[in-house]
Amino acid sequence: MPVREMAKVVSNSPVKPGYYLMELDAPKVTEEAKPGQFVHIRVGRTMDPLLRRPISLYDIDKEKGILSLLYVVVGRGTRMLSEIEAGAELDIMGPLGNGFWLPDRATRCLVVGGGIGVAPLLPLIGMLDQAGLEQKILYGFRNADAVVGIDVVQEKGWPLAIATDDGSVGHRGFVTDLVKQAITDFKPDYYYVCGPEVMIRNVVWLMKEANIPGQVSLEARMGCGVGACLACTCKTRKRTGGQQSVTGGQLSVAGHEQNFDYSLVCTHGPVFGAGEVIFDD
Amino acid sequence: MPVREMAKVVSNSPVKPGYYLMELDAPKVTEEAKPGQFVHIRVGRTMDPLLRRPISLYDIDKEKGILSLLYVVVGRGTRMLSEIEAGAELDIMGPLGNGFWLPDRATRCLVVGGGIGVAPLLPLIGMLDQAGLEQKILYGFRNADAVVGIDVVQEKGWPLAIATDDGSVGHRGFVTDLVKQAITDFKPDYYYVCGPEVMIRNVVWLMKEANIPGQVSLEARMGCGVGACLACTCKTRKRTGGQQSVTGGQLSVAGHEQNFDYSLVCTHGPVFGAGEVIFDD
Amino acid sequence: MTRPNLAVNLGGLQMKNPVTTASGCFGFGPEYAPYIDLNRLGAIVVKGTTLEPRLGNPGVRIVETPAGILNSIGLQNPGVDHFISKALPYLKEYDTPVVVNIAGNTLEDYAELAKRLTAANGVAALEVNISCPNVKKGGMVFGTDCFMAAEVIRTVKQHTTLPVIAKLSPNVTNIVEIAQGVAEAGADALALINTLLGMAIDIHTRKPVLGNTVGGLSGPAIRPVAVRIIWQVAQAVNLPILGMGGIMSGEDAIEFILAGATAVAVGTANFVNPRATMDVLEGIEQYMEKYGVKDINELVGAAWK
Amino acid sequence: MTRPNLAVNLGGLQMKNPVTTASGCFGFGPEYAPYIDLNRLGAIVVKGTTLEPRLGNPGVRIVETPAGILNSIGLQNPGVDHFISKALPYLKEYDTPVVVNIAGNTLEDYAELAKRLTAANGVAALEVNISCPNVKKGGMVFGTDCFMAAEVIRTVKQHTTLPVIAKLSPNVTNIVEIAQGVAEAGADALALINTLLGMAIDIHTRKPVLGNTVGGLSGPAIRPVAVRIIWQVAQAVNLPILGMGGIMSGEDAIEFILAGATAVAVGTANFVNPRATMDVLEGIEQYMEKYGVKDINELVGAAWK
Ligand SMILES: Cc1cc2nc3c(=O)[nH]c(=O)nc-3n(C[C@H](O)[C@H](O)[C@H](O)COP(=O)(O)OP(=O)(O)OC[C@H]3O[C@@H](n4cnc5c(N)ncnc54)[C@H](O)[C@@H]3O)c2cc1C
Ligand SMILES: Cc1cc2nc3c(=O)[nH]c(=O)nc-3n(C[C@H](O)[C@H](O)[C@H](O)COP(=O)(O)OP(=O)(O)OC[C@H]3O[C@@H](n4cnc5c(N)ncnc54)[C@H](O)[C@@H]3O)c2cc1C
Ligand SMILES: Cc1cc2nc3c(=O)[nH]c(=O)nc-3n(C[C@H](O)[C@H](O)[C@H](O)COP(=O)(O)O)c2cc1C
Ligand SMILES: Cc1cc2nc3c(=O)[nH]c(=O)nc-3n(C[C@H](O)[C@H](O)[C@H](O)COP(=O)(O)O)c2cc1C
Ligand code: FES
Ligand code: FES
Repeated sequence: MPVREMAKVVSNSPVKPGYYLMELDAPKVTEEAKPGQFVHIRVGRTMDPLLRRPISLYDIDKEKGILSLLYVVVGRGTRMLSEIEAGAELDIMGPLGNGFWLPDRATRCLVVGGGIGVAPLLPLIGMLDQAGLEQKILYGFRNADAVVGIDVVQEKGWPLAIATDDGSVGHRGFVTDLVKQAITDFKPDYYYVCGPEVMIRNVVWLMKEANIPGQVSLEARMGCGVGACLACTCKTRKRTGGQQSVTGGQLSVAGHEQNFDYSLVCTHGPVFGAGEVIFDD
Repeated sequence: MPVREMAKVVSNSPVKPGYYLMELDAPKVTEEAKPGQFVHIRVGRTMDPLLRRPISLYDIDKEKGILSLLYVVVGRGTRMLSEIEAGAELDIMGPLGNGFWLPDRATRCLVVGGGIGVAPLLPLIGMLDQAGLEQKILYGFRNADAVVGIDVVQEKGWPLAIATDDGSVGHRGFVTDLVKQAITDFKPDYYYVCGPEVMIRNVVWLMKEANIPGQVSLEARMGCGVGACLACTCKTRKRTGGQQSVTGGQLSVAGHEQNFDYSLVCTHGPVFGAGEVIFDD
Repeated sequence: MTRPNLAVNLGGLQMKNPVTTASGCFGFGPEYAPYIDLNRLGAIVVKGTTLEPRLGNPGVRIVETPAGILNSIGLQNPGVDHFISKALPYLKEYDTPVVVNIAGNTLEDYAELAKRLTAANGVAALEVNISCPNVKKGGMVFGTDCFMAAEVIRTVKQHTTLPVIAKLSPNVTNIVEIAQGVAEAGADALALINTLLGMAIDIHTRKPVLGNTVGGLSGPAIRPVAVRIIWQVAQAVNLPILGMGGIMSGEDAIEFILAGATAVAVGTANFVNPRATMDVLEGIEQYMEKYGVKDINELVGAAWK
Repeated sequence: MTRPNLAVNLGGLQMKNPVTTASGCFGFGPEYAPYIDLNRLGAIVVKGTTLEPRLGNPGVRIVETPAGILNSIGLQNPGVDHFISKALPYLKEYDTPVVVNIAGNTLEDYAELAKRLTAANGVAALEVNISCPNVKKGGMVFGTDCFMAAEVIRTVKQHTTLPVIAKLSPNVTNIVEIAQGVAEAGADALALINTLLGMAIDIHTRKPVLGNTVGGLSGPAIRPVAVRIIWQVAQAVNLPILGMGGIMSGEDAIEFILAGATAVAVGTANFVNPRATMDVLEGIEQYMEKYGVKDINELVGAAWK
C-alpha cells in the first residue's frame, strides 16, 4: 500500500548541468517499491506551486531504505526540487503506479530509453538481470550534454548502446535506428520503452511491425497521483467484459460507445502493455 | 529616493525564541536611511505569499552599508523570513516612509516603546543622543521572554526603564505607569512612541493631558509601501488649506465633508505628529 | 471535559462531523483509503455520476495555476448502474454516509438518476450538480439560469426521498437569486461553490493548454470568492450550506463555517495532501478546544449572526 | 535586424508598447518614478477618479489571500478638479499618454467627469469604471446590468472626444452580453477584468477582515478567470481589449495577448515588484525575439485566430 512519508534528503546534487540525483531516506516507501513506480513530491510548502510533482524511482535500495531519483530541471517545480539541501525533509507519496512486470514467456528483452526517460529503466534492468533474462539496452539523447543515467549500467557491464542526435556520443541519429538494427541482430522477443512520447510511439510501431510484445511507460499531467481526480488519462483500447474492481483503486469506463477508454497513467500505469495504448497522431 | 535592492543576508539568527536579528548588506538603501523608516521585504519567490512585509530599521550602519532588522515571528511571512540563511539574497525596497524628525525646540525627550515596537526606536535614540537631547527610555513587554532590543541601549548606558506585565523584569505593570511617573520626575517636553496601538493611544492620551507634544509611529496592513495602493490608512485630522503635492508621492483628500482624512502610513507616516492622529475607540 | 459536539445535520443528512470530500476530488473513496480512515469522515461525496458511462474530455485535463488548478475532466465516470453495483458495496463497508453527486443532460436524466440511487441501498443523500463547467450539455447551463436550476431540483425532489443538496455555480451575477430559486424548489441544502470558469494558454504552442479549452478553477486561489458567496447566501436563504472552495486546513474550514457553512468539503487539497480531510478535521477540533467551543453548530454563521 | 514593432492602437489610444498600469495600482504615477522610467510605459492609467473628493472605506483595506489580495479601498481620491490641477501637470511632463479611470454614482457624474477631463489638456483616454466592487452606489451595479452599462458608456461618449475604454466587471453570468452592450453604445475599447468579489473572515475575531466586509480579489490567483473572459469576449466582440488580472511577467502578458488582448495592464504585480511593468515589457520583447515576431499585433488573439 502506498504511504505518505516525510523523507530525509540524503543528497541532492547535479550529475551534470540541469540534471540532478537525489537520494532519499524513505524506508516506508522503499519497502514496497518496484521498478517503474514513482513518487509524488511536494516541492514547496506554500500554496504556490500547489501540485505535487511525479518522479520515477531511479534506484531502490531495499536494504538501506534509500530511494534515488534522477531528474532534469524543466520548470519551477523541478527547480525548487533542485534547490533542496541535504538534511531537509521532503513530503513524498509512494510507491505509486503499477510498475514494470516480467514477461510471461520471453527471454530476450530490448530496453529502450530516451532522455530523462531512462530514469525508471535502471531498476527494471536490474530486475531483468536478476530474473536471468538476456537484455540489450538502447538509449537515445539529444547530445553529449544530455547523456544521463548510464553510470550504473556501464559499471555493471550491462550491454548498452547510445545514440545522440548530433553524434557527440555513440551512434549519430535516433535511438530508433538502433532499435531497427537490434530487431535483426539481437532478435528480442520482448521490449520495454520509456521516453518522449514521439520516441515511444515510433518504437512501439517498429516492434509491432516485428510482432514483438512489450511494455511502455507513459507520462501525463497529474493531479492526485492516486486515481482520484481522473486527470492523467491516456487512450487505451477498450477492454471487453470485465472491469477493474473499485477496490483496485479506480473504475474503468465501459459501456460507452467509443472504441477506446481513458486509462489513468497514475494507477492503471504508468506502465502499460504496448498493445493497450492508442497513440493519436 | 527609495530603491529596490537585492540585499545580501549577512546574518539572521534568533536573539531569543521567536525573535530574530537580521543583518543586511544593502549599501544603496542604507545610504539614505533615517531612523523610523522601514524596508519592504519579499520573503519568498513564489506567488504565495504574494505581498511584501514591512520591517523597521533597527540599526543603520552608514559606514558599512549594513542595515539591521529586529523582528518577531507572528505568521508565515515572518516565519519564512526567519528561515532565510546567511549568504542568501533578499529583495528589499527602501528606505520607505518619512522617519522620525527632531523636535523644533524641545530638549527633554521621553522615548516609549512596547513589544517589538521598540525596534525603530534604537536609531531614533541614537539620533537624539547625537543631537545632544536629554532622553529617558521606557520600554514595556509582556514578560521576560518578550524583552528584546535593549542590548545596545544598555551598552551605551542610555537611561532605560522596563515594565513587564508580570513583573518578571523591571516594573510590574504597564509602561504607561512609568510614563505617568516620568511626566512628573523627568519632566519631558517632547516624546516618541511606538508599539501596540492600545499602548500608543494610552501614551498619547497621557501626554496630551500633560500638554506635551510628540510623535507616534504607526502600523497598518500594507500593499505597495510607496503610496500607490491607498491600503495603509490611518485617520488623521483634516488639514486645512494646502495639499501635499502630487510629486510628494501622494495626494491627500481635501474638500470632502468629514472632519478627518485617511492618511497613508507608508508615505505620510509611519511617523505622525501625535496631534495629527485620530484614534477610534 | 466532555468532548465537544462535532455532529451536524445538513438538511437531513446526519454527519458525525462537518468534514466531507468535494465531488471529483476523492474518486469513489478507496483511492484515499491507504492514507486516511474513511470511517472518520463526516460523509463521502463521490465523483459526479451520470446515467450512462462517460469518457470525459480528451487531451490535457489539468493545469496548475497560481495557488490553484484548472481541470477539465468532463465527468468521466462509469455510469450510475456500475456505481451502484461496484462502488457502493465497497463504500457501504464504512460507517460513513455516502453522498452521490449526480449530473444529467436533461431533466429526465436527473429524474432517472434520483430514482435508481434512491432505490439502491446505501445512498445517504444526493448532491445535484447543476454547475459543472466542463460539459457541453446540461451542467453549468442549468446552474446559471434561475428557472432551470429550480426545475432540476424540483424534478429530483419528485423522484427521491433522500436529502437533496443543490450544488451551484459561482459563475453568475446573482447567486442569491439562484439559491432562493432552488430553495423554493425544495432543496434541502446548498453546496457552494463549484469551480470558477477559467483557462490557460500555452505561450509556446499558442493553444489552450486544456483539451477542452476552458476548465474549472479550484484550490486556495478561489477561497475568497467562496467565502463571499457563502456569506451572502447564508444570510439570504434559510438552508444549510456545504461549503467548499480552496479549503486546505482546519482554519480555512472555520472561516467557511463562520461565514455560514454547516459542513465543509475538501477538494483540491486532497491532491496536495492526501491526509487533508483529517488535517481539516483535527484543525477544527483544535480551534474548538482553543476557544472552548462546545458545539460546532454555535460557529455556523457566527461572523454575521 | 530591425527592431520589432511594439506599438499598438487601443481604440484610438496610441501606445508605443502594449504595457500600461492597472487603475488603482500605480497611484498617480510619481509613486513608482523612483523605480522605473515612466517614459517607457505604453500608457499610465491612474487611480479611479470621481467628481468630488472621496475618503474611501474605513478600517482594514487590504488582506493577502493565496496568490492574491483582497482590497476595499473604496475609490479614495482627491476629486477630478484636484487631479486636473495637481496630478495632471506632473504626468504631462512624461512622454506617456495618460488614461483617467472615472467612476460615478449617477449618469450625470459620468457626464461631468467626461466633460471636465476632455477639456483639460493632457488626458489621452478615459477608462470608465463600471465595475468597482468597493462602493455602495454606482460601481459594480452599473457593470452587472447590461442596460445600465450601455447607458453609462453612451453618456460618456456624448461628452467626450477622447477614446472611451469600458472597464467591465467579471462578476456576471454573461460577460459577452455586457461587452456587446457597451460596444453598441460606442465604447472604443474594453478593459477586462476588474476584481472578483471576495471576502475574508478573521477566525480569531470572527469578523470580516476588511472594513468594508467584501473586497475585490486581484493578483495571480484570478489570472485563469481573466484569460478565459478575454478569450470569450475577444472572439465575440470586435473591440480592442486592455487585458489585466494577475499579470506578473512578460509570459503572463503574452498569454493575455494570445487570448485576444491588444494591450495589458499591470496591477497587483507593482506591489510585489516595483519594476513589474518593465519586467513585463522586457519579457514581451524577449518572447518576440525568441520566436521572431516582428509585430506584437500579430500575436493578438493568435490562440484562436
Ligand atoms: C509517472 C511520471 C514519472 C516521471 N519521472 C520523471 C523522472 O524520473 N525524472 C524527471 O526528470 N522527470 C520525470 N517526470 C516528469 C516530471 O514530473 C516533470 O518534468 C515535472 O513535473 C515538471 O515540473 P516543473 O514544475 O519543473 O515544470 P512545469 O512545466 O513548470 O510544470 C507545470 C505543471 O506541468 C506538469 N508537467 C510538466 N511537465 C510534465 C511531464 N513531462 N509529465 C507530467 N507532468 C508534467 C507539472 O507536474 C506541473 O503540474 C515524470 C512524470 C511522470 C508523469
Ligand atoms: C511600518 C511598519 C514597520 C514594522 N516594523 C516591524 C519590525 O521592525 N519588526 C517586526 O517584527 N514587525 C514589524 N512590523 C510588523 C510586520 O510587518 C508584521 O508582523 C508582518 O508583516 C507579519 O507578517 P506575517 O506574514 O508573519 O503575518 P501574517 O499575519 O501571516 O500576515 C498576513 C498579512 O497581514 C499583514 N500584517 C500582519 N500583521 C501586521 C502588522 N502588525 N502590521 C502590518 N501588517 C501586518 C502582513 O504584512 C500580511 O500582508 C512593522 C509593520 C509596519 C507597518
Ligand atoms: C479534478 C476535479 C474534478 C471535479 N469533479 C466534480 C464533479 O464531478 N462534480 C462536481 O459537482 N464538482 C466537481 N468538482 C468541483 C469540486 O467538487 C469543488 O466544488 C471545487 O473543486 C472547489 O473546491 P476545492 O477548491 O476544494 O477543490 C471537481 C473539481 C476538481 C478539481
Ligand atoms: C488596491 C487596488 C485598487 C484598485 N482601484 C481601482 C480603481 O480605482 N478603478 C478601477 O477601475 N480598478 C481598480 N482596481 C482594479 C485593477 O485596476 C485591476 O482591474 C485588478 O486589480 C486586476 O488586475 P491585477 O490582478 O493585475 O491587479 C484596483 C485594484 C487594486 C488591487
Ligand atoms: S493523477 Fe489523479 S487520477 Fe491520475
Ligand atoms: S501600502 Fe500602498 S499606499 Fe501605503
